[in-house]
Amino acid sequence: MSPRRLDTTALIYLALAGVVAVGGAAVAMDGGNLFSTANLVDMFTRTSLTGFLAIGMTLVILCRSLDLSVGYTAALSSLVAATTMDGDPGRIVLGVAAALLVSGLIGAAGGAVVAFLGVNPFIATLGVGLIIKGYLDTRYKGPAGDVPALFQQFGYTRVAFLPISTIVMLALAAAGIWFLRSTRTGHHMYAVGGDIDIARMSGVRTKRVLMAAHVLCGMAAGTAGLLLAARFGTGSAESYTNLYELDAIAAVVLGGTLLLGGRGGIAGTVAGVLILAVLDTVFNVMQINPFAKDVLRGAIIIAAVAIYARRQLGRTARRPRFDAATTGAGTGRP
Amino acid sequence: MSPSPVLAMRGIDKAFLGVPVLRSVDLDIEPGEVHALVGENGAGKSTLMKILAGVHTADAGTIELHGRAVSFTHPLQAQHAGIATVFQEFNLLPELSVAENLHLGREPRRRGLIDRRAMAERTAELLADLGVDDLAPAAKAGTLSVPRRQIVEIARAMSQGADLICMDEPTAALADAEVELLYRLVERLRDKGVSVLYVSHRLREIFDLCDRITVLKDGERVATVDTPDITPDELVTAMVGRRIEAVFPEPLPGTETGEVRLRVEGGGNAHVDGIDLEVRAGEIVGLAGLQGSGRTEVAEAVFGITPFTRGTVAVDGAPKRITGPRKAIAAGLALVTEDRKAQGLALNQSVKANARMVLDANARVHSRERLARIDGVLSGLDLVSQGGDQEVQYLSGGNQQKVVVAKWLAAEPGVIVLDEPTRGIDVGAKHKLYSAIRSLAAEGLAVLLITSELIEVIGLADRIVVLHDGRIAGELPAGATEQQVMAYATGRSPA
Amino acid sequence: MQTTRLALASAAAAGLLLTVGCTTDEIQEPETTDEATDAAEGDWFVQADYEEQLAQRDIEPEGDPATPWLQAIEPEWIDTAEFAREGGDATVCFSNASVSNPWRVTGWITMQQQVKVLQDAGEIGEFRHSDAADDDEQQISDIQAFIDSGECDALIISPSTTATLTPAVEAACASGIPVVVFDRGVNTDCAVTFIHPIGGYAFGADAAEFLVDNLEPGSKVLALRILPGVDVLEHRWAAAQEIFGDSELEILGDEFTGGDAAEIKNIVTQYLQRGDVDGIWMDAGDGAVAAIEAFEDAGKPYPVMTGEDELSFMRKWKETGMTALAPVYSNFQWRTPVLAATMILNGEQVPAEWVLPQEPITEAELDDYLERNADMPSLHYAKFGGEDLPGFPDAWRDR
Amino acid sequence: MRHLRTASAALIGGGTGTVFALLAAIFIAVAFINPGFFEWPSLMAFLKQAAPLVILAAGQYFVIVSGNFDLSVGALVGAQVVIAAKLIDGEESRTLPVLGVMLLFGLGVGLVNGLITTALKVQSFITTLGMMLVLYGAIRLWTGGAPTGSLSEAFRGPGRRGIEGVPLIGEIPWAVLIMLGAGAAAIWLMRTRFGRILVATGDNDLAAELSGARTGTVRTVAFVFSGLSATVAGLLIGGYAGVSAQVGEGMEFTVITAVVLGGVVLGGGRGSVVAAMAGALTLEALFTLFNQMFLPASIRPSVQGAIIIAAVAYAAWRRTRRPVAATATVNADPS
Repeated sequence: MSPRRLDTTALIYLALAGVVAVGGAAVAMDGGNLFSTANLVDMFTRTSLTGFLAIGMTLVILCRSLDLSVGYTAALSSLVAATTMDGDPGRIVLGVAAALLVSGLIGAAGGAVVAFLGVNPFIATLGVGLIIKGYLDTRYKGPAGDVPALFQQFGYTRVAFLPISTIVMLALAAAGIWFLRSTRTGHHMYAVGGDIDIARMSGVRTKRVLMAAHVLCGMAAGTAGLLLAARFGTGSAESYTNLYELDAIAAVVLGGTLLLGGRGGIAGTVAGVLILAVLDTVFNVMQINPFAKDVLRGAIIIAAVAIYARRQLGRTARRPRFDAATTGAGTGRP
Repeated sequence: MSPSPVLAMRGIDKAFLGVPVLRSVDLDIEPGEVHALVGENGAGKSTLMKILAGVHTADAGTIELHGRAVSFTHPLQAQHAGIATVFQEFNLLPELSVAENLHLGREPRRRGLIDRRAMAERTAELLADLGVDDLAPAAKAGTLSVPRRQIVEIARAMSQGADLICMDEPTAALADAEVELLYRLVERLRDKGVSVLYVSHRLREIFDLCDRITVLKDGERVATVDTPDITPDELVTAMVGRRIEAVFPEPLPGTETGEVRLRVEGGGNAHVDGIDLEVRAGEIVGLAGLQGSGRTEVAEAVFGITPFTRGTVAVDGAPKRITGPRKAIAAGLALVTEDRKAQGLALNQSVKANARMVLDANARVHSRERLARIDGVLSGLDLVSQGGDQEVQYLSGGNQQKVVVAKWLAAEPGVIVLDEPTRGIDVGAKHKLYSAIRSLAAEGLAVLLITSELIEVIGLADRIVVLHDGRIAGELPAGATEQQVMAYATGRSPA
Repeated sequence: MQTTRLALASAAAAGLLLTVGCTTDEIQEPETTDEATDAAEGDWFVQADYEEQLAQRDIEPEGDPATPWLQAIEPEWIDTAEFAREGGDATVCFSNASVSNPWRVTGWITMQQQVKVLQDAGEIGEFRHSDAADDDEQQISDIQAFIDSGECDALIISPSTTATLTPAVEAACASGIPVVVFDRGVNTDCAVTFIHPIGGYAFGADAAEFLVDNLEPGSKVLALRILPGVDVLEHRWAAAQEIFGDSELEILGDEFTGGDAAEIKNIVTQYLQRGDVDGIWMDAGDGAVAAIEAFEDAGKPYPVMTGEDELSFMRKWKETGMTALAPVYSNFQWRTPVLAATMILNGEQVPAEWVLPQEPITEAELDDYLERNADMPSLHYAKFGGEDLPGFPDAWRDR
Repeated sequence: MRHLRTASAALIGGGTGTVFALLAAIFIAVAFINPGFFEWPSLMAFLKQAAPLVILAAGQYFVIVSGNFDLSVGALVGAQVVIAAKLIDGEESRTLPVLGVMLLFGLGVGLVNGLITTALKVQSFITTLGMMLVLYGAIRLWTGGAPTGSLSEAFRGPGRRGIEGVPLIGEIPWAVLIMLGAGAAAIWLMRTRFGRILVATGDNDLAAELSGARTGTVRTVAFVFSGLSATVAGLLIGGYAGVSAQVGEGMEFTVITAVVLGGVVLGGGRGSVVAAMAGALTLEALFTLFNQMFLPASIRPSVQGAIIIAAVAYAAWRRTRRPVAATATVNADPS
């Protein structure tokens, strides 16, 4: 939008280019080709799931909130979709609707606890996640439901090297960018995350905006659950064990969205997701030990954010006193 | 009185957790009038204003707008009803552009979507209408200077199409020249038939601008008068309930100007340059200048926040390299910062915890004796609180400022730099602070007083150093006139 | 502006691609097996499978007992000539669910050692593997990546979860390369061979029968389980419930422990505070020692107990002399898939379903197995079956 | 005496009352179901189980009150146990040197967390999330995927054994004594200049910095204490239950939950260390209650989640409606 935001987003895409270049070179030295169709497909496939989750997560983080329940929401959504569809292609629409409805409601529940009960989002959504986990463990003793082949296309079909799921994810990202820029609710997310008191004083219905972010985040997680169902051919409660929420948060932060809210956007998040996907593919192609992968991922996430932080420092140095003033205004009110 | 006031508040009561803050307050505002709301801090001005703005809801009483009863539970309702409020704290989002800030919560829409073109156009029109032509609608608020942010705030209030604009201490952060711009804005509003409720501690502005004055005291309305019918002295008396003979206390007997405690020679960094400064024990040196002239930057350089990169600093004759607050404190310096909430206090902590913060943080100045003396320091400043365990967030602005001063005095510094110590403080508290500054000098401290209120520098300082554009423009002795200071401050030589 | 342009660009790129061409990884309508239906209902107990597994325990497997990883119970040999490949040095790919527990770590080392032997023999050229860290979605991508690379001559899959990997395995089969599935199965028989020990029912039944046989009627038994929802583990418990249901043992409770030793000790300690526990049934050996220690620390007599062939448990068993059994989920099965893959690539017959023997370690065999594994770390599995591999013992000992 | 009074003031005031009420309610419920729980041996066993979490909560409190998170503690606890097992490898004589290595490692991890967060200005959530991944991977890389080696009897002593033959009580576990010692040290630390500056930093780091506080240093030290607490917790858990592959998994979320349950506000500047430790005790008591109630294992997370949300929401609600006694004077401007 403004020159500065462009800079940040540009920087992240530059980082992405760097990761692609370094990864490509490393793979090439290893005698492979990172840009072979197979590897490109792999890379893009890996973006879809984290992408859905991270797009939703971007919204809540922009509002200075957080959602640690998305992994559980996605798992539940996959089950709701698969059991509703029950192998009947005629029930696909119903299944999708049911999954999105349930995940939206979960988002709403988390959002309500955050917005109306004033519970810190970390705890609120961790709690919501635990509640879903208990339900999943009690109700479903493993995979359940049956996804018709037609809907499995969502997980397996691709156009050249772009999987349909990735295209849908990118479309959702574009919609999200448009939403943040062109709708009031979306635009107000920046205000709520920037300073909720100022936003409220300006007449922004902050609770409604927070709720919207959480509901949308829940529905994005629901979409991720649909993808899981399409990929698995069934619903799986076990998927919550994979800590998808942390992947999503890492992607959002890698994408330059401030964990404290108010700055960033979905364009950056997409780059963050891509960075993680490229790393995964590179690690896979190079047959990196799975434990070394964790080490590298952790180190790269920290390093990238440290680099952004450096830039952030440079920025604040140019206007050191205003931040102080706004922080004061934000925290000073009892 | 005209039969149909814009606003009629009747019998407004408000209590917080059982503590009454407003008691049966009445307020009438006529169309196109500038109405001053004055009173000491804690008198209930801000609360009344927040009730008007829909931030708080009154416990009892009625509010009528244009003769129609209204009640607000959300700021948006107040805005829709035509009441706009410019709060004391900056209410702009640094990450949003001027245009986005101006329209926050009321973005123009086309087919349900934000119409950014319309937003930019309206912003440009609005700023032009206010006579501001060098403010880009796309600029991020975070990149603007303080007065410009103030302008955006007022423009926002105007853009709401309000027929009543409430301004809470609009000039608190403005230097005198910028106040002129505000005067023009207010007069423009009056010309358009917009009413203004003007909350200020600055008597001069009240008498310059306002048509009528309502005085609050201890949550009750004392009087509403036409401005010509009252003198500044009478007004102050009405507010505090007693007559203040002279606004500025005389130096205390026994105050002696001693050795040079702080000396800066040729100090310079990215913001200021050529700073030569000397403050002696028992001396109050005023540092004057317009907003942006480098007043605060000098204080921050002396205190090592953004240290001098050129020149030398000596404290009590010994050269010091002050590269950070810790070094400054070890050298015996203290800095009461401009923004006490953001820079001075840990608001969730107790009075006592705040008062001992400097001692706790610096082993070099920490001692049991000094800790033991903190209670004395606090009571010496007339701090009104429920005791040392009360959290400072529940104190009034003046009392908060006393806690900040106490925290520095606890460390028994030799030099104290006061940056806008009276900002946002009521007249009574100001007077106590002036006395406190005098007694600091009497105790042999070297005081460097930074303030944007010329009258304070003139009334208190033994010498006045005037900055212009990051450099020292000139130095004036005590008894200088406002004109002389302004001349240096605006880069001219005094005649 | 930038962001919108970017979004537009991606949309345009997507549109362009649509015109370029459309590919779909083949999806076959899954053959709805009994298992799938049952899983969908969340009921883990299938009477027929249960009975079959219990019966298989008593069937003499074909093949040399010295190489149990090549034995098979009632094999139905199928012809693999269509996959025969000349010249050796095949590229074998392996999609591993994870190495997130000691059982899988042990097996993974064994497999790598077996691969080394086959590589030295010129059977296998390159051995590629991917690790999905227990993430089904990740493993689907891993499998796809192997297929898409077009460089795998054979694909071995150790599925992370039974039902969820089915579509991906079907896609792998459809790609025309021979697919070998082992450990957990999938709901399709498209793989050339599915290698597994007898199974979870047999494991759970071995353990439960041991408790029934060694405890007085009316004795109290505590069941410790790792996680809900994992089929191989659920089958163990389902079989145990079946057997306990017909016995006169009192089941105090079944608790999920996450395999965490501290959690196990907490739970057992709390049960012991409330009364005696005479027997412990576990669905896996992880943390079994902690359960035993809880009895020691509470000053209670040792229970009759079933764990697993994890050495820490077996050593504690030996040390305490308690009445115990180590049911086995044959770890040596990790050797079989690579051997099977080379057999298939050589056009040799393999069993369509390769059921490996699975026998618990009894007190009589305890000393023998402890001695054979004397150098091994405590989280090693006794029936790992790699003693004859050249890397033994260093590869398992010095990890 | 004065300490006692301050401690009791800390117990009642500051929005932390909720956790003590909750703890009492849980204990009453446990007493109803199983009166035997309050006999010394089972009470001691309970405290022994709770000790690692309580100690972790104290460590996490330092980090949280200074305005940060430490998500790496779970992985660090696991790493410490695995390091101990691998290095000791059953040799009694190695116990002490290995304890020294663990201590250095714990301090080192805390230091790195602290320095990355304060010097490189990386948000602690990300720093410690990254550290969690690094530790998880590195330790498995080092041991080839599953823990190897074994612990010595001496190492296991503190977590498993105790002083026997104490009249009335029977056995006092070392873990309980270590917990009390660590708790006392934490309380003492919060009363020192360091503790005060730590809270002030969490509340308003700019004000603290301008008052001469070394905010980066105290925050780093807070991380070091967290690393230290994870080391002690690792010693106790390893001692209590021996080495297993899953040690420490998920503990970071449990301990943060515990601290928040104690009324400590994420974001810093509010809450007491006593209440944080009480939060840990409450959570452990809750798990015990579940067990006593024979609540099906699978539904427990739901109940836990609901109780946590309710407790934190209640505390938040109370904060906005403070009792009159704790509010402003008439003179104070409530705006």
